[in-house]
Order: sequence, then structure tokens, then C-alpha cells
Amino acid sequence: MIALGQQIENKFLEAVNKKSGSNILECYQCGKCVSTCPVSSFMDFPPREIMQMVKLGLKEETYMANSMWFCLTCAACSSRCPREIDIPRVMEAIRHLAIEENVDPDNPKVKAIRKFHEIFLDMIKRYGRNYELRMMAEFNIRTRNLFKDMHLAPKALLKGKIPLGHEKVQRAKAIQRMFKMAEKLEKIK
Amino acid sequence: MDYTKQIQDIAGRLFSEGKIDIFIGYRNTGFDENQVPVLIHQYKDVDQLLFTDKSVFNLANYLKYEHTRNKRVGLIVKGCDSRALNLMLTESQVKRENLYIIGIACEGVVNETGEKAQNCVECMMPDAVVYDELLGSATGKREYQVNADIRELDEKTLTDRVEYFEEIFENCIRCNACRHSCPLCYCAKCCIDQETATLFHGANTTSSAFHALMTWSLHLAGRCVDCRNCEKACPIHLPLHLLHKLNEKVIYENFQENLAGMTEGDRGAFYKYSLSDPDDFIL
Amino acid sequence: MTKLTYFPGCSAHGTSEEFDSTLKLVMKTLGVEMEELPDWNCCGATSAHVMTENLALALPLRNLVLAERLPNKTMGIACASCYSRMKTTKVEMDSHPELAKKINSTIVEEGEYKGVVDVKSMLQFFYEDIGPEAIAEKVVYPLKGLKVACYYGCLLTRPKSVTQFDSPEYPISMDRIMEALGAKPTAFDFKTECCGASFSISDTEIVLSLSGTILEMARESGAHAIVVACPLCQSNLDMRQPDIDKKAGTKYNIPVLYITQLMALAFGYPLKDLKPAKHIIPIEPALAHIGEEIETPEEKKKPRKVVEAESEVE
Amino acid sequence: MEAEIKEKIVSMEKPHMEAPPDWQPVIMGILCNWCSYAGSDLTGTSRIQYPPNIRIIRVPCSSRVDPWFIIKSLQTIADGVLISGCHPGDCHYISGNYYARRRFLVTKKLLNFVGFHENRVQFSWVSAAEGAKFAKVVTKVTEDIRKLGPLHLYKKENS
Amino acid sequence: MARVGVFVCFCGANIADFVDVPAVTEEAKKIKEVKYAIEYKYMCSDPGQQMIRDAIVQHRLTSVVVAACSPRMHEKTFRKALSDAGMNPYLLEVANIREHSSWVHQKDKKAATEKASDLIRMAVAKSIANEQLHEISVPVTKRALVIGGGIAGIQAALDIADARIPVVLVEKSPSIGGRMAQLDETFPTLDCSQCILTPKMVDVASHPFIELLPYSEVMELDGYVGNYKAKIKRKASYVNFDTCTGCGACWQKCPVKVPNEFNMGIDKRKAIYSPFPQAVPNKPVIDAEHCTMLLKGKCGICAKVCEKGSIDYTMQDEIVEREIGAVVVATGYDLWDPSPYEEYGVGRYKDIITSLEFERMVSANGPTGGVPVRPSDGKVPKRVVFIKCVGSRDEAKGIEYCSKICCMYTAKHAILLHHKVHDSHAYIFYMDIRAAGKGYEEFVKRAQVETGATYLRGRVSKIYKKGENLMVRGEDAQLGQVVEVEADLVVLATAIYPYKDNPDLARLLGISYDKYGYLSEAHPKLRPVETAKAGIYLAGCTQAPKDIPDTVAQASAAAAKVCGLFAGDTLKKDPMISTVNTEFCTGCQNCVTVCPYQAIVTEEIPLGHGSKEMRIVAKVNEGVCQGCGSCVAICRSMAIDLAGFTDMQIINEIVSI
Repeated sequence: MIALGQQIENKFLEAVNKKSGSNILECYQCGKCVSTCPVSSFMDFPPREIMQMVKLGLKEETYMANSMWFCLTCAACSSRCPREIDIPRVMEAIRHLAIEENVDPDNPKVKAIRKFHEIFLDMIKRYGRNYELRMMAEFNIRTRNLFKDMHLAPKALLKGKIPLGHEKVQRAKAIQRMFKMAEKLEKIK
Repeated sequence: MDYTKQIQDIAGRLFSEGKIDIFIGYRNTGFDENQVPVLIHQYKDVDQLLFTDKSVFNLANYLKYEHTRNKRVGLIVKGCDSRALNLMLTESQVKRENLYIIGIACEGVVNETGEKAQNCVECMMPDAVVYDELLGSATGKREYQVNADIRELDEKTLTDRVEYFEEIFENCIRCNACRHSCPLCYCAKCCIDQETATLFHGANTTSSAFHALMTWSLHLAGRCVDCRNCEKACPIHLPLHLLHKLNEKVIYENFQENLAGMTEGDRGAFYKYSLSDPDDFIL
Repeated sequence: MTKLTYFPGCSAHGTSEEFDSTLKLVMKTLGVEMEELPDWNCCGATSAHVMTENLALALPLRNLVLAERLPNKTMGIACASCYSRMKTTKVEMDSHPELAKKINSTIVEEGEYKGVVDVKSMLQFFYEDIGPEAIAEKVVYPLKGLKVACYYGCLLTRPKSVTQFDSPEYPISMDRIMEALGAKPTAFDFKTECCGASFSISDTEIVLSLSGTILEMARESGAHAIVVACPLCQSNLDMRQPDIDKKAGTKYNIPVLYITQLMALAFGYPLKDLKPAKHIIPIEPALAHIGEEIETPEEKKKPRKVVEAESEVE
Repeated sequence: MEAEIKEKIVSMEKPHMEAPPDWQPVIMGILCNWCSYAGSDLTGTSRIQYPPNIRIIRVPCSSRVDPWFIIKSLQTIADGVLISGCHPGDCHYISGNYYARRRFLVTKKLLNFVGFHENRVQFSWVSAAEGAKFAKVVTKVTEDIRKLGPLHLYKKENS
Repeated sequence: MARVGVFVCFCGANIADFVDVPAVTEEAKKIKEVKYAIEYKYMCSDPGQQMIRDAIVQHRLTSVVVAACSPRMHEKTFRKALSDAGMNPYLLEVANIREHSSWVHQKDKKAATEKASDLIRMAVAKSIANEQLHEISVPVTKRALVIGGGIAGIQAALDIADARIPVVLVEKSPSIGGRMAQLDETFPTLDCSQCILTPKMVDVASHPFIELLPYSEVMELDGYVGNYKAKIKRKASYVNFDTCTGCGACWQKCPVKVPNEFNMGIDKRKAIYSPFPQAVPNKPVIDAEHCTMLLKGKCGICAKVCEKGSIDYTMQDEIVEREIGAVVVATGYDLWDPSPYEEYGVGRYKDIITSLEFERMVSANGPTGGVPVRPSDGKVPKRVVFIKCVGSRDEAKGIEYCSKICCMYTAKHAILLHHKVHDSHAYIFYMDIRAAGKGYEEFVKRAQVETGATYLRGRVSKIYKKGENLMVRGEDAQLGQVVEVEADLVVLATAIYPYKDNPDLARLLGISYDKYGYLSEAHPKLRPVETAKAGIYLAGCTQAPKDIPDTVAQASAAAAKVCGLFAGDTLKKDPMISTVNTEFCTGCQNCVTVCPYQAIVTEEIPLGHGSKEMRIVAKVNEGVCQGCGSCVAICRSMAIDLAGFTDMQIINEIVSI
């Protein structure tokens, strides 16, 4: 059972609304997003339920969900939402709030996804561009799943699918400065 | 620009054919270079007539008076004058069938110092828009220009504008020459002479001048053709065009209306509306 | 000659080299001069907007600012993900000048964003700037007989507020281009369903399931091949196909081709220019259908419901 | 910043004129009978409070408002004028407010041109249902005019 | 010299608590023209009114100011008190010191009191300029015009005609009956629509007080309440209705086939046709857009087979004029076009139909003989998915409002499907079930329990084709699972949308409409059948979505309004209208241009006293003028004034404080 009624001021809802630019109170729970979402069956709580949880101000429960990490940002839901809520941005808002508040749910899949993104960003920070082979390898090393997708690698390499060299941005300094500045901006708010 | 010969010919023809009772034109003052309007009643007087770039007055004004009413009149109109005439026609003040109109494709008249007058420099429609006969070759509609004085005043601070206009309203002596010289001020009894308006003002005070000039300019908003008869008539040379040109600018920029009197049947901006008129100034 | 700034993205220089190379051939035929954006950087997809707010805008903004240094009015983007990020950034920057200023401050040394360069996906460029008619004119080897399922993926047409291009549910631009090439687009309902590309490394299970459905529906529609305009879609649907087959016990064998590969073929370039060896699922069997007569489609039968207003006389 | 703006507003028109200490602005409100007057009645019935500086005149329609009512008000007691009518499309008399809107814009610009601060003359659309909006509008207008101080321009000499 | 009496009301505590009433009265006494001032607890009460009456007589008052509540509240009451005392009621002015002072300045009694004094000063000043006015009475033409011959128009026409008031019923199509004639059975009782509607249609045709004008449209409406003049176009039917017997030989032999609008295009009709068998009048018309004889001059078969010789290819549209006193607008609704729902494949799949198409299929007189079939292959569907709220409640693709009737007719469709195809099953995707109405919830229960229809709560997100069938995917929110139904047929409960020509009609009638095109009522709660224009009333879906019971109720209400309007021989009218002072009028006719009611005309008067020359001046039509004052404000020579709100009165108010 979830006890309701303590929160007269729903700060969580306000925060999500502000960050996402949508008003979640407009959601009338039609569920069109859920059947639209290609990954809703992989989520603990499909988008419709996330909306309701935000409406009720269930912050911790929402942060613990994997839904926003699974969101593909494919925007299929928002293009069908009869109330024109930008659901991917709502998911994004919740994700960013969770990161800001250092919430790290103990969910291996979410951890893997987060790890992937961290490696990805790290790679851009270092080289300015991405390189799939290194990406795959680093991901497998860091998630201690060395042999995942290894069956694809030789085939892909053989077919020339994945080149061996890694391209880099010449003014890599600019990229690194950008990262530093962006991080600073993030903290200013 | 000199159409003296043509005008004398036409006026002579009209009189000899018995088509008109009166011809309104210009003649020399007799004592200086300037010209004054003249009403001619017979053929023998046509050689007084002339038309040059000193023919500044708007002759349509003389159609509002008793002695031309329901008479057959021939007259000369420049671009601006013709627009005033157009409005008078639309507002049923004159009958088209009573008029023989000599339109001028105007090249601009001069001011006292002999330069091209400001309203002619900024004129949007120098050709007569209504005429029986057009003299000169039409050059067509020009780009709209914001009046130079308005532009200058707009840049001033409010305080400066207050000072500037206070002087104008203070100097006005309420002689009503402006009103009498305006072809579009044809009311039998002007509203500012009526009881409701006069009740609370002295006759010649700043406040009454303010009230009179503001009311006057608002009654001419969307109708003033910028002929500047009023300014020429004003004994103390007040820049009366400022009020009219400001209204014209606001109307032109906000309502996308044609200038006053450009088309026949157009009564001016205040007598119609558009759903898309600006609404953002309203709370 | 039309000029275009070209943003290849990491994939075009990586997994999807055949997209890059055929794109260049096609542009040559169409008389478009492509100028690669100098010193471009990764747009951040798909990680930057997942993790951070500002970086997600800053990374694409640098590219936009760099593009403004070139005289070209339009930047064509090969990858749908890159396109989405860049266009989103452009829309955000153009509609929120305050935000633009803030984000711009992270890359001051690169210059100031002015918002003068338009961003288009290659598909959009083909459809809007070149047009199916102009493409049809260049065809020397019509692809008659080839039935293709046009797969747009999520980001080429969505969200509508960002892309302002075609329909988010049932787009037709690629179909029109395919028709211009002489191929027959099939009635394919999963044109814009997501293939799950952003999880291609981190959660393969999702990818297998989503891409599997798309392959299933493509086969259902009777297509010989799937056409795509995005490297991520291509690599997912092609490279993962053996895995999908293995997991679901199917045998789809549907090659996944880039729109530019078919264009190049129709424009008369030899098969080897398509780099068929790069495909995991061989493309030759599908291309063998070219030249076949297509059986009379069923739609020709008289419909019961009369929708046309035309009258007919017995 | 805000203080700067405030100072600027006050320093317009006639900067040397100071308001007497107990000065209260007088605002002439001209309201159309069907929307705004009804709306102002609703403000009353809802007991929504607003500053007591406005004096209300009822007219049938905003199109009844001759610009010289505004001029007259400004020349006599009023420091500011508020005119309110039905929202566009809601006019009880079909199109009255559209005609009025044009006149208002020109009047406002003309008055501003000859030296009246633009906040001296304000317009609003208030429907019969917008009691709260009416209070908000009156409060805003009153505050605007309070900031501007007493009006000294072209006042009737014998008032 | 004016002698004004001021009467200040305490309004119990309403005014007295926040305004110092005695001080206000004292202040009023100081005004020069005020000869008498007094306060009282309740001015509107009988003793209060008596005080006013007494004072008028005793103090020989020339005008009266009551300082109390809003004039919108009690102006009439006090006017009556004045006339009871033998004084012209329009010499009253009300100072609104309650709504405009005591209620809105409750925290500042001093300021509220000052303001109240000022308001009284203004009212006194205004009242000095008040003039005696007299109510205007206008004659009434006792004939009503009903626009639209659906159930709303039929009901309104019958009710008005039954009160022995002549009615002109104008219907655009060849027959009356409207949307209701297209329905099979009606909720919640499942009586057959034809069975209950056709008797009423026949009544209309045979009623001595109803003039039925089918195949006609209203082109113009001039005038004002009680005195309208309508121009009605009778479209050329090319059939002489007087001689035609409706035998049907013509339409049986006509070779031209056209999609049948009455059956939503499912089958075809001929170019000469009567829309349906029970049509009233049951006479055919020729569709000029498709008839080959009229288009190309070839054919002429109908004329050959007509024994009565009723076919006349040379017939022309005809304009008829009717003088009428009131109008009932009942133009009904259209269905919203669902094509923005691309994710449903609307337009791509034949087996997705709208609810009205389904209705025609299950109708006994419908194109498929009462059995639903799949448009693609003609098979009888077994699994039918109904999707509610298609277009309704959807800001993104459709419209914001709830169409009100879809919940009920979808339940009905489920039941009808079960009746017609016993081994079928209905799946209904819904968002909410809105079944507020007598017997409605019970009806939905019947659909759920008796026919076992599966109700799934969720909006459908996608429909795609798999083989022959359609896969319908949506969430079952109760289950929290995405479900997919393999359907033979999908029926969209598309939204109700106002009749497409409503905006044009509204402009023609001079009434307003909302952003969708629904005609606007004068007040959403208290004047739901009136429009803002006197004498024009609304009935049915032209005003908002409605079901049949509500439509009939509103139609009867509109009829009652018409009967009420016609109860007297004349209409009384407020005298607050414009008058022209011809002395000042310049005849510029700007007032004619701006008058929204065309109430100003011109007349010629002698130029001067005894002069033969004439000049043009404006003239106000008393019956038409509504008293807006637009003409007054634009009249530069101040020749027009508005009684009750004269320039003098308003200026007096402005300068009084």
C-alpha cells in the first residue's frame, strides 16, 4: 500500500514540469503511450504509470524505476499523445533529476545502461568522436562481460563493418573545455 | 511644372461649351510671387488662371461653401487634392456629375523658401486619383515614407516632447483658420463649437486649444490627405501636420490601410475594421 | 551547382562506410557538391541527452557553429540520430535565445551561433531540395520488379515539432523516391517503429525483440529488401539478423540497403560500388528480382465501398 | 535595475512636478455595459478587492466611447483613463469593439506623441466572467498611474 | 433648475459596513442641485420605494439618484417606483456604491466612502441631463422560420405550429429527417428510429400551419426581432412536385449512379433520387451535378418514363421571400473526419469504418440489409473492435470536447452487432464510460453483461494489417498490459462536429459561433436556447453535441420561446436608441457604414427652411436600433446622440468630480 496525502505541495511534480516543459497534470491516463512504446514491456512502470507516480509525488519510487533509463527517445508516444505531453522529455527530466540527486538504483540493467553512456561520453571527451569497436570492448571490460557480442566482432571486422582506426577531432582541447564548462553550468542552477 | 496654357484652354472651352458655372483655379496675388485661389464665373476671366509649382492650395476646399453648392464646377486638383476630393465624393459632400476635374500628375510644389515642400518630397501618390482630364504623365504610387519630423520627435524623450507640444498648444489662438481651410472640415456646426465641448473651457486657452486640436486631428485620422492647407492658413505657423502625420503613420503601420482617399468609396480607417488588427496594447 | 555541407557522423566513418561512399556517388550524379564539415565532433547521441542537459546541446551546437563558417545554407546529415540531435538543438536555440547564449558560452572560442544554417537529413534533402522528379530523370537502370519496405525509423520524422518533415506515422517521402527509381514500395506498417538502436550495445535483448518485429512485418508486406536512411537502423537490422533468427527460430534473410545504395544502382553505378561485401545478409538475391514482372496487385479489384465522388454511367 | 526603470518612468512628462504627500490618483473607468461592467459587478459579488481610485462610467458598448471622452477626462480630474470592453468576437453589438480598438490605438499613440505617458490611457478586454481579471487590471492601472504621479498637462484652467 | 433627490441604501450591512452611509448622504446634500437626500436600510424594499415615491411628490423632484447596488440589479425596480409616482422612469440614475465600492474596498472605509460620494456626484450630474424617454413598441409578424429539418427542426416546427403559429420549415436536402433518419435503433430503449421519427415527419408535411420548403436554403435575413424578412432559395429540383406522385419509375430507370450520401457512400443512388423510402416529401429531385441530361444534354430517360410529365429540365433556382418574426436554427452536425489518425491507417484500410457507416449497415433499410459486412471482401465480421473518443478529447489530432453520445451509441452498436451476428464479439476500447442519463448506465450494463462485449480501458495506439485482418493494439490499463486484438472490422466512434456551413449561416443571421463552429447561446446556463440576437433561437447539435432526448427537449424549449415572443401584439423595446439631429447632420453616412444592424438609413430634407433644394441626412430605424452607440462616437458633427447615454450625460459625469 502506498500512503498518500502527506504532500500538499508536490515539489517533485513541479520540478519535473519545469524541467520537461510539459504539464503532467494534463495526462488523463489513456494509455496510448504504453501501447505505443516499443520498450514498455521491459519497463517496471510504463510511461502512463510514471505519469501517475509523478502526479502523486512518489519521488523515490519513480527514481527507483528503470523506465526512464529504458526510454529510447523515439518520440512515438509524444507524437500520439492526445494531450501533447512531451513524454521523452519528461523521462529525460526524471533521469536528470535522479542524476542530480545522485540516485543510483541497484538494478543491473540500469547500471549497464548508465555505464554505457558514461563510457560513451568519456570517449567523446577524450577523442571528440565515437568509435564502435573500442566502445564495445570498453563496455564489455567495464561490465565484466568480456565475451558479449564477441561472436559479432570477427564477422564485422572481416566484412569491414568496423574499421580499425579511431578518428579524432583536431581541436580536442575545445571539446574538453566544453565538457568542463557544461559541467560548471550544470552546477550553477 | 507649368500647365498655365492648358488650364486656360480647358477652362475657356468649358465656359464656351456652357459646361460649368464656376471655375476654381489659381491666380497671382498681384503683389508678390505667390498665388491665391480664384473663382472665375465667366469666360473673359480665364486668362487670369495659371498653374505652376507655386499653386500650393487645395482647391477642393472651395467645394464645401455655399456659393459652389449644386453649381457646375471645374477645378484643378493635384494628387493630394484629388484624394481629398475623393473623400468628399465618398462622403456625399459633392456630386461627381457637377464637377469637371482637371487632374495633375504633380511634380511637387514649393514652400516659402523655394524648395520642394516636405509633403511633396514624402508624397506617396503625386498623381490625381480622380479626374476628367489628366495633365502631365502619371508616375504611379511611391513607397510610404515616415514623416521626417515625426521620426525626429519620436526619438526625443517624453519630457522633450511635452515641452515641444506645450509651446504649440500655448501659441494656438483658436482662430479656426485651420478648420476653415480644410476641405474635409465641412460640418455645418463643428463639434468643438457645440455646447458639450465649449461648456468647460475658456475660448482661447491652452486647454481649449489642446482639446480642439486633438479632436480635430482625430476627426481627420485616416482622412487627412496631407495637403497642408491648414498649415498655410495658420497665422502663427504651427506645425499642424505633425498630429495628422502621426495618425497616418499609426494607421498605415497597424491596419495596413491605404492612405486616405486613395480609392473611391474608402471612408478611412475608423469606419471599418479587421479581425487581425493589433490587440497587444490591450490588457 | 547546389552546395551542401556534409555532416557524416561517427557511423559513416565507421560501421556504415558504404552509406558514405554511395552517398558521394549519388550526389555527384545529382550535381550536388558536398563539403564535409571541417573538424566536426560527435553529436553526443545517444548518451549526452541521457546523462546531461547542457552537454546534449553543447556538442551539436559546436557543429552548428562550425557549419556557419562555411558559405552553404544547408547542412545535410547522414545519420538519423545525429540529425535528430542537431535539429533539436537548432530548434531549441532558435526558440530560446537565453538558452542559446548560455550554451554558447561553453564553446566561446568556436564563435557565436547565429542560426543561419538549415539542418536536413539526407532523405529530407533528397525529397525537398532535389525532388523525386529530378531523381527519376537521372535513372538509367530502373529497379523495376524490386519490392522494398521503406523503413524510416524513429528520428527522421519525429518529433514532428522538431523535424517539420513528412508524417510521423506513415511517411511517404522515401516511398516516393523508391517509386522514382522504379522500385515498388510495399504497404509496410512499421515504417516508423523503433529498432532499438540506442541499446545496441547495452541491452541487446531489447534490440532483438524490436528489430525482429520490424523484419517480420517487412516480410509480411512482401518486400525483397528493407531500405533505410540511417546507419544505426541498418547495422541493427542487418548485423543483428542472424542473432534474431537464432533466438526466434526464423530465417528472414532480408537484406537491408541504404537508400543511397539503390539510388546509385539505379543511376547506373556497378554493383561493386555498393560494396555488397559489407552486408552481413547478402544483397544479391534481392537485387536479382530487378526486371521481374510484378503480379497484378489485388487493389485493382473493385472496392465495395465507393469513396470516389465520380459518377459512373451503366 | 528595477529602481532605474521606476526612476525613468517618474522622470518622464514633467520631472520637476512632485506629487503632494497625500496624493491619490484618480482614474476614470469607462466600461461597456455587457461585458466589463458586468465583470466589475462580478468583482464586487466575489468581494475581490482593488484600489479605490477608479471612478466608473457605464456606456452601452466600447464603441460608444468617443476619443474626446478620454481627452476630456485627462483634462479634468483624471490622472489616467481605463477603458474596457468585451473581448474581440464577444461584442454584444457584434462588431462595436473592433471599431473601438482601432480608435483606441490611434488615440493612445497620438496622446503619447504629444506628451502623455503611454500608461496614462489603457485599455482592456474584460468579459462578464472575468471578475478577477477586472480587479487585476484596475490594480495594475492604478499602480502604473501612481508611479507616474499627478497629471499636469493641459488641465482645464478653471477646475 | 434641476431638483435632484438622492436616496442612499444601506443594503443591510452590505454597504453600511464598509461605507459611511450617513456621511455620504451629508456629502450629497452639499451638491447644488440636490434638493433632498436620505438614507434607508433597504431602498429596494416596499417602504424604501415608498420613500422615493413620496419624496418625488413632496419635493417636486426633476430626477432621482438611487445609490445602491448595481443598476444591472435593481434599475428596473426603481424605474417602476418612479413611474408609480407619476415621473418618467428614465429620469432615474443609479450610483453603484455596492459592487463598485463597499464590496471591493472593504479594507479602507474612508476611501470607499469618498468613492461612494464621487459615484453619487457623477450620477447626480448625469441625471441632470436625463431626458424623458418612452418605451418603443414594435409590431410583430407572427410567423416563425425553422432552419433545418432534422429531429430538432421537426420538433420545434411541430410545437410552434401546434400553438397555431405559422411556421416555415427550410431543409437543405430533398427530405426532412436529418441524421436521426439514418439511425437504426436508438438508445437506451432500442426503439427503431424510423418508427418514432416518420410519424412526426408525416405530421410536418400535413400540418396546416407548417409550410415545408425542402431542397431550400436561407440566403438572407434582414430586419430585427419580430420583423425579419428572409430570402430563401428553392433549389431547382427539376421535378414538378405538384404533379409528381412519387411512383419511382424515374429513379428506377435512371442510368447514372452516384455515391449515396444517405448511406454514407456505401452504395449508390441515381442522379434522380429520393434519399430514402420514407422521405418527406417523397418526391425525387435531380442532382444537377451528376445528371447527364443537365450536364451534357444527353439522356432524358426520366422525362420519357414519367407518366405525369413532371420532369422539367429547364427549372431554375427560385428565391422566395417570407416575412417572419422569429427564427429557430437547427442545422445539426457532421461527423469529424478521422484522417489525422494516421496511426490507425484511416484511409489506407477499407475495413476501418466510422460509426455512422456501421449504423447504416446494421439498419434494416440500409445498403447491406441490416447485416454488417467488411467493405474489403463483403464477409460478415466476427470480431469487431470499436474505438471510442476518435477525435473527441484529443487536442493533438482532434478536438478538445467530449462528443457526449459516443459512449452510448457504441454500447448500442455492441448490442446491435450481437443481435445481427450472433457468433460475433465486440471489443470496445474506451477511456471513460460516460453514461449519465435516464436508463443509460443500465443500457451500458446490458451491453457488457447481455452481449458480453469486452470493454478495454485504453486508447488504441496502432492498427496494422496482418493478412486479411487488422491488428489493433492498445493498453488495457486495468490489466496494465499491452493487448492486441485481431479484428475483422474496426469501427471508429468519430467525434461530432458542427455542420460545416454553420459559420456562414451565423454571419448571415448575425449571430456568433465558437471556434469549432457551434452557434453560441446567449448564456450557457440561463439562456441556453437564445442567441445574443433577439428573436433567434437554437435547437439541437447546432449549439453543442446532444443526444436525441436532449435535442428534442431543446427544440421544444426554443418553440416555447417563440410562442412567448409572439404572445403579445407588439414587442416592447428599450427607448435607449440613437436619434439624429438633422440640423447638424452633414449626410456623410459614416454612421450607415458602421451600424452593425443596418438601423440607419438616409432621407432627404429641404436644404433650409422652405427651401426647394434637398440634402441627405441620416435617419434611425427605431425598431432596429439596439442602442450600441457606435454611430454616436464616429459622428464628427455630433449630430447623432444616444438616448440614455448622451454626450452631455457622459461629459457631465466626467467633469462632475
